Amino acid sequence: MIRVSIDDAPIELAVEVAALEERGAGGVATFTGVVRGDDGVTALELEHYPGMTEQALIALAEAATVRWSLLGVTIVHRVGAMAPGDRIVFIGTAAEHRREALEACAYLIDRLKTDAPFWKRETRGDAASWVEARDSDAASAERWARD
Amino acid sequence: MIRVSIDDAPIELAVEVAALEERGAGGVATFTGVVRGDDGVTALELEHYPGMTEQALIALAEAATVRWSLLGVTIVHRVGAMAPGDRIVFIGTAAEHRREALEACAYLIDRLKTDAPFWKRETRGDAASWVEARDSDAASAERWARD
Amino acid sequence: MDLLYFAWVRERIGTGAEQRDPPEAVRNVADLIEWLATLSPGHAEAMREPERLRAAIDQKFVPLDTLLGSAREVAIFPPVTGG
Amino acid sequence: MDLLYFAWVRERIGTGAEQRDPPEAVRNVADLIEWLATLSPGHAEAMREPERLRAAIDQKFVPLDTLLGSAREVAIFPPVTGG
Repeated sequence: MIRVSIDDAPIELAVEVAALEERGAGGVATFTGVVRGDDGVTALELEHYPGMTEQALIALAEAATVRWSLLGVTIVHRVGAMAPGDRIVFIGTAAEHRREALEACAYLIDRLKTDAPFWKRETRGDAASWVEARDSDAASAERWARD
Repeated sequence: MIRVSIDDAPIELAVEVAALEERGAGGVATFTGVVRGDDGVTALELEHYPGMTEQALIALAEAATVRWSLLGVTIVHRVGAMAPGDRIVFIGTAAEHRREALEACAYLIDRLKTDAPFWKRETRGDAASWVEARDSDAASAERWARD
Repeated sequence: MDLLYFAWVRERIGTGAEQRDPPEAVRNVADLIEWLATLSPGHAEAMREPERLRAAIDQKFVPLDTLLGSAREVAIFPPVTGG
Repeated sequence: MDLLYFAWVRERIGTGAEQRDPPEAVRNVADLIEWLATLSPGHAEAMREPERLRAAIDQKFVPLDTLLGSAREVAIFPPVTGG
């Protein structure tokens, strides 16, 4: 019921959702991150830490299944070269009850932002720069900390 | 940027998501409700209030765009005869920031459950019965009430 | 006045739509439900438990104590169960 | 010890992986960063601002004051920016 994939091929959203729907759940929640081109970004390169990345995503998915009653969890992250409009990340959760699917989906994308070893480099025309981590991401992840 | 559809044809999830992704957003959140067959349900019939239903869904979508900064909102509800595994409802939101997309998506499905004139009739073998509204749905919708 | 019925309300009455002219004494939706219950055994069965009924006036949900005023279309139905 | 570098740390050092044997005095990750800075101008540039660096020991994120112990693989990188 946990599926984790790190791949340089485009993310096949319809295939991922169909697999979650087949878990027999009443509800499927998804979040898809898309490369934006509105601030002049012409290309995006995603670096990751092979070996550690997959472990980190599996640990995240397992943490979600401990916390919520889920029938399926899918985390797909693209790596390598991407263009505006491409999907970077897909999170999908299937559950009997919508609240569980929705909360787990929000949890997974918040935690993925701080707990998985990926680094983005944006290219604008001739200039490339590494994306800076945002304090707001740490705050969003912290929101899910257990008391 | 608001799309509302009430139709007896199957919900085309990939088409709906692609349209939201084209809004140029950084993130797309979705919730899909699926007919469950695990408690013996063999068929589901969805009745609605033509005319009022579309108004109610547009009003919901507009309320979400007032409350969150959204680039796209899609609400598709199927009506008529369905079978286990079929999609009943699709909610999709596109936003620059993931938090807005995720919260608006959760809001829309919670409010749709109490604020839109749909009625479900389940068939189990030879017996049909109207689904009873759940107190938990009213509580979930209330969660979003403004102070 | 156009009356619309949905789900088991419609089934018990035997029709989804009818035109009726309630008497002057029928001021709000609760009065209307009480009056409709007198029209036929089917109506009586449908209106038997007003606490299980909800209503819309001119396609907006309203509480049962809402005055009918110049309502053109009143719908009576069980609590909604979509999504 | 296998050392891995990512993102601009990798770029400044000029390689993504190397083997090094730090001296005894290097007890924790912060010590390691300080020592690595002495190895080359590229290392110095990469390690210049330790507060902008993060680390993993044997593929688990750790704070910079974590003791190296019997670490086989240590990775040094900027804060992550996936998703």
